[in-house]
Amino acid sequence: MSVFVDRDTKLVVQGITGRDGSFHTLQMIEYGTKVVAGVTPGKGGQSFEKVPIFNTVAKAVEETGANTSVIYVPAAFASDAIYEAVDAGCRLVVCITEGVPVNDMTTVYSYVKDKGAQLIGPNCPGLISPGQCKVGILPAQIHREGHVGVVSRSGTLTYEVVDQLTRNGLGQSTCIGIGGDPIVGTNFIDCLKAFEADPQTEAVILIGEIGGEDEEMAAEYISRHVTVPVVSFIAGRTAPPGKRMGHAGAIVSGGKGTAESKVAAFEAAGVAVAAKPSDLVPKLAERYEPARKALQAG
Amino acid sequence: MSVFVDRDTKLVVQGITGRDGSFHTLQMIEYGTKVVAGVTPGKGGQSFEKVPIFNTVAKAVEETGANTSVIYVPAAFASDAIYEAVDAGCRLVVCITEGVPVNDMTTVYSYVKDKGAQLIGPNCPGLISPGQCKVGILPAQIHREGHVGVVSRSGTLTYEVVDQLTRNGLGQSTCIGIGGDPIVGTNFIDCLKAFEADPQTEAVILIGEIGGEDEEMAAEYISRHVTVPVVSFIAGRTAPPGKRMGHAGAIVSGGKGTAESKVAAFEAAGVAVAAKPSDLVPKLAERYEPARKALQAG
Amino acid sequence: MKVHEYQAKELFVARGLAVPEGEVATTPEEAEAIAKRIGGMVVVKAQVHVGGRGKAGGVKLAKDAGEAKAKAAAILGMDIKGLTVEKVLVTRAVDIESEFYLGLIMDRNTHQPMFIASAAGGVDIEEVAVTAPEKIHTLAIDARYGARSFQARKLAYELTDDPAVVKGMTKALMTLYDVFMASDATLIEINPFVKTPDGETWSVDAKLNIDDNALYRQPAISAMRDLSSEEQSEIEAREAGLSFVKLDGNVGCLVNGAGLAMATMDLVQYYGGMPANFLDIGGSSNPEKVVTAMRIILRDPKVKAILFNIFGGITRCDDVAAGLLKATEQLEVPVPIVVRLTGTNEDKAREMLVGSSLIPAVTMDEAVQKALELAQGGAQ
Amino acid sequence: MKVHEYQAKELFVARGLAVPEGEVATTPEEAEAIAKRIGGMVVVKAQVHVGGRGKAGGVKLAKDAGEAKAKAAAILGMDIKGLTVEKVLVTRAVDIESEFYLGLIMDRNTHQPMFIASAAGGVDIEEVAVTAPEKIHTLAIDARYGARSFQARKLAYELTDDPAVVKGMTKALMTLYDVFMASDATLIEINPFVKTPDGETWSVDAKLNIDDNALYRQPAISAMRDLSSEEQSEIEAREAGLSFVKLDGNVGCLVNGAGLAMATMDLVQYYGGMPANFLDIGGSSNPEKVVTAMRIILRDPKVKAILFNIFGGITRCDDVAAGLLKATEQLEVPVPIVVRLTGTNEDKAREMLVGSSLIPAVTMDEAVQKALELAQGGAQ
Repeated sequence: MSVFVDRDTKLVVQGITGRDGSFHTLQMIEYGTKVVAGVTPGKGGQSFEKVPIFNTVAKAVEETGANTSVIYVPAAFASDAIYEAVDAGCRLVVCITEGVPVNDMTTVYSYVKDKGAQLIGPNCPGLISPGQCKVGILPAQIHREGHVGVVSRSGTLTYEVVDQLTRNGLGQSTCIGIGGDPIVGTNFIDCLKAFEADPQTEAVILIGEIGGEDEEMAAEYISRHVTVPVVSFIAGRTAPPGKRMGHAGAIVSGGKGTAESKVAAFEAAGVAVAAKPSDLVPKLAERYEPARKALQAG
Repeated sequence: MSVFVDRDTKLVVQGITGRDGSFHTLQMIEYGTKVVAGVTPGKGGQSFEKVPIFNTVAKAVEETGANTSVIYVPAAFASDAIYEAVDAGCRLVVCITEGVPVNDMTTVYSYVKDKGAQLIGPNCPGLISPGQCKVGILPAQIHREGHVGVVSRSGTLTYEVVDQLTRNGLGQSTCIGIGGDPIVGTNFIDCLKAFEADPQTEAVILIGEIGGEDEEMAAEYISRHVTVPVVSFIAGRTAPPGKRMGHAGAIVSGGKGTAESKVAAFEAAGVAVAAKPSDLVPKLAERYEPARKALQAG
Repeated sequence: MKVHEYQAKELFVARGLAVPEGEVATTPEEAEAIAKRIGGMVVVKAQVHVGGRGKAGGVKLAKDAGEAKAKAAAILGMDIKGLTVEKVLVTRAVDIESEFYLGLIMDRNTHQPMFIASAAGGVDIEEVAVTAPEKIHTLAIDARYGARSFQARKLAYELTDDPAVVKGMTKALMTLYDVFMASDATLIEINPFVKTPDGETWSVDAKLNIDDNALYRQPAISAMRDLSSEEQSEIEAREAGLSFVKLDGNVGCLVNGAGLAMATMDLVQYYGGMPANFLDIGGSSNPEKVVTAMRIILRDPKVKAILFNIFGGITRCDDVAAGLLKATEQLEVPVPIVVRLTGTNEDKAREMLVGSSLIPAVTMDEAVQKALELAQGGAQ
Repeated sequence: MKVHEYQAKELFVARGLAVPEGEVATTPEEAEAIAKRIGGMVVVKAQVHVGGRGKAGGVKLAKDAGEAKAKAAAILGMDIKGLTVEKVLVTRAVDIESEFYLGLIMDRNTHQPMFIASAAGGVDIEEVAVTAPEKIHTLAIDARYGARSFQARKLAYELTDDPAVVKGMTKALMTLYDVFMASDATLIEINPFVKTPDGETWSVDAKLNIDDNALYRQPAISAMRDLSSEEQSEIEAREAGLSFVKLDGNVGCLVNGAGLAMATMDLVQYYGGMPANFLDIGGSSNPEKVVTAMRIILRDPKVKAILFNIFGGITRCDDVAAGLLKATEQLEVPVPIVVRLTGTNEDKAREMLVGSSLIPAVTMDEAVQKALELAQGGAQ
């Protein structure tokens, strides 16, 4: 199994001829992702590494049966690209682009929901179901197929954690970077729901950060609906209020979004919270037998 | 039975203290309609003919349990009034106001649909289920309780037809003026569906006019789903193309919306089309036994 | 309300959509000066609110300023379908390789604005719609989200594969949408939208109709109204709050309600006559409106009889009767008037009219037949 | 980006929302002239991008022009939380009977703009939210439909029963929404929104924060940026495309990725140290960025050690190493640098750094602990 992407994912790359788009298309193809089409307006009829290019996503979907889109276009065009992918019938849209105005995302969010599609991102590294499919920009080599689901608001911090899992012999079912913006298409709860329903996923690592209340809501959800063990880490415990920490969403303001609040919510929900990234695997080992064994073996 | 309005209708009047609103509120109360609340911002706490006035529809619904709203506010405020009524939980909203910009109605239409409410109008005379409830501005005295459903895009032409029905001893289940604007909340098909499902309604008179394709779509619908006899009249057979005939919707343009097309569609669907208003009852008599008997008796 | 080509183009330019440079002239000398400023070949185009001005000789090419002056002199003052040309647009001529139609209407079926586009531009699009409907491409826009670039681009790719044309067309379509929404339009068109042999794209002609109901919040657009381009009687009717359309017959019709007014017109023709007009006096029973309506109808010398058809629902019949009596006092009425008043307070109204010269009727059919008889009598 | 009070008020006025008349002054003389023009009592308000300027003495009442000059002289040049006051707004003083808070934010939970309003205005609204949450009224707006008058009115009636106040407040709320959407704001506030003893309503103070990601399409707003109101190093970082926040410690941090950068800061404190900054060099591995980042960090004299923590996913470790070597060549680096490079091409990077003065570390924990040791060593 795995969640959101797997061997049946047929991917169209929006912005395939751009600098990032072309680089990561190669990486994804190399990993085994079925990249069936690319879109760059004006370059329809050409191809990139044997992947046919179309002028519109609609045409790409029509001709290739693509069911998932990944977006590498500049920020000013990203919301339009999401609309286009959803309109063309993509069920899953992964928007890597960072710097999308949040104002654009309010209506995009409604549109995606209206049409029953799923958006991951924007400003996210994408997701990977190791051994099956990678969509986005995550470094494939640190991942290994297995049973731990990983979901995170950040990029490199997630790689750090995944790297530790893999080095300890703990593979992943799916790793999802949901993005660091205030409005993202998929939140922690969406991912937790999917992980809980996925037979492959036996434990979940959730990496949150300051800002918003997504972690608090996730904690509430976990206490009611999640049976697999969940271990978490919250970045930004020492960030001063009122200062935005890089991610557009990572800011403590109006007394909301503090790390304390998130840690407290998780602990109340029975979720172990690691004090530092390197504590995550040991914390996981306390509640997930394969992790305990792996640590002992390591 | 009857459709859309009946003895359980609890009405809130938006614009109750205006010239039209106050006049018609009295008329509706006199007819027996349960007018439970009025709304005029700034006059909350006052009352009009024992009907309590509120500042907002939300408050009116909360305090009185109103389930239906009728709108008599000026055109510039009408779309806001529709939003407010729907937002407050009214399931049926009847907008009498004429002159509402069509641009406003596109999003209003989506909003009403999103919320699962029903809008009748704008620019309509309202509706009446004789003997039970009147909402709008229709002249009550010409109506009589009975079994013919009437649906129409116009006002006085409908009164003309209803008058003939009543004079011939044929009462009505519900008479609905859907309004003469290009975008209205309820179309012929919505009404036909309701009439077909209503045990009280045994026959339907449909009064269309030039412009749009609502009649053509109704004809298609009738041929598939309507079992009660339907008789129709189309106004504007002799109107020149490109000229708007009063109603914002009554215009033949782009080769569409002609009377010929509508008449042909109805005839193809087995709907009798009267050549003139005074032929409607005789046409009805050809397919509806009570009408035949009434004509003979008359 | 209709907006002139040159005014619509100003709205395009304000949103960054380039149109061939041009200016409006009201005299041949002005046209000459504009043509000189532009340089090279120009087109002189009558600014009137009627279709088919090209066929009527209202659009002419001029190879230089002198010729522009001459053509402007020929076009200014010209009568096109009853309207006098008061203004011409003098604009740079562009070479045409291919012509497209781009438009946007308020679509009743989808309840949304809808793009209409075709690679068969430059000709009567309504004709194309009938003869070659497959050449018409449509795309409804969900106004909650607005038109999105990808939609305009998708539509453009249905008309052409040329990326440069797609780019220009996408911009033009997005501009059409913006102008349409911002000006409360019911119709907006660029026809033709042109590709030149050099691969440039230009919006060569423009048409824009505004929703009359929205004019109250469109002061800038309202100020564009050109009264010289409208029928005098229709202007007067609009100002009085009456819905009026002039027709060619001899039976003046005065009815309350648009549906009933159309049905009355239809009935006149059903019985072999011809209505002189469509006139809806609306729901109000203000006697002044009746007087104005009568005045407008009587201005048409062809009118041989007047037919009043009033169903008193909200409109009270006695009010209408009062207006009618007032009108016959104030105005000289040289033709017979047939009056059918039914509904609220009809008895009272009938009493009021006793002793007047007005001819009563009970049913619509009776009223129409009487009016026709009298009109034919008067025509003898 | 933050917009000054006087600039936000200009945006209100452009949309027809009246604010007490006022103008900006940069000298006491200008302030005097403005006060004279206004007449009567005025308020002199420091225009700086920090909260609590009132408590800091940056807002003063003046009974006439002479006093306005004196107060302006006192406020101009004043240091408020590290920022020098360069401008004051001189504005007509209004009598206050009651004060409201009106605001609009982009709400993450509803994914929509959300009104926040309270009858407890004029004070710290965040304080009210904690101590008396029942006094905070919120209303999320579905941006597809926009804010509707009835919503603003409904919200206003939750705060007051006075129809005149409701009317003014409805207008103010609608204006907030319009400005918010038109300027791509993340926060907009009127606090206090005031009712005078005469029953008038006035927007007395204004706050507006803009989404940095949308500035590319907000030329007019971008032009409002006041560089004098910002930290020099943060300006430089922004121009180089770096995310940088100055903090108070002595360990300079240079990390790729915001989450990892926060986690690194947290780890420094976990081990008992204090970071000098938050700095995310982003996904690109452009060596120039590394040089700029180093330069910014080194400008802070408190920095006693620098900690590089790079997880090479897309960022290639060898690229970062190249930038790092270049930076150490170009800049004088008086403090030790601990480098932890892991992920893509980490072996290659490690080879490149052999022989340099850089101190390598394998794990985050090791890197942080080494940096702390060195920083404490340097502090001795």
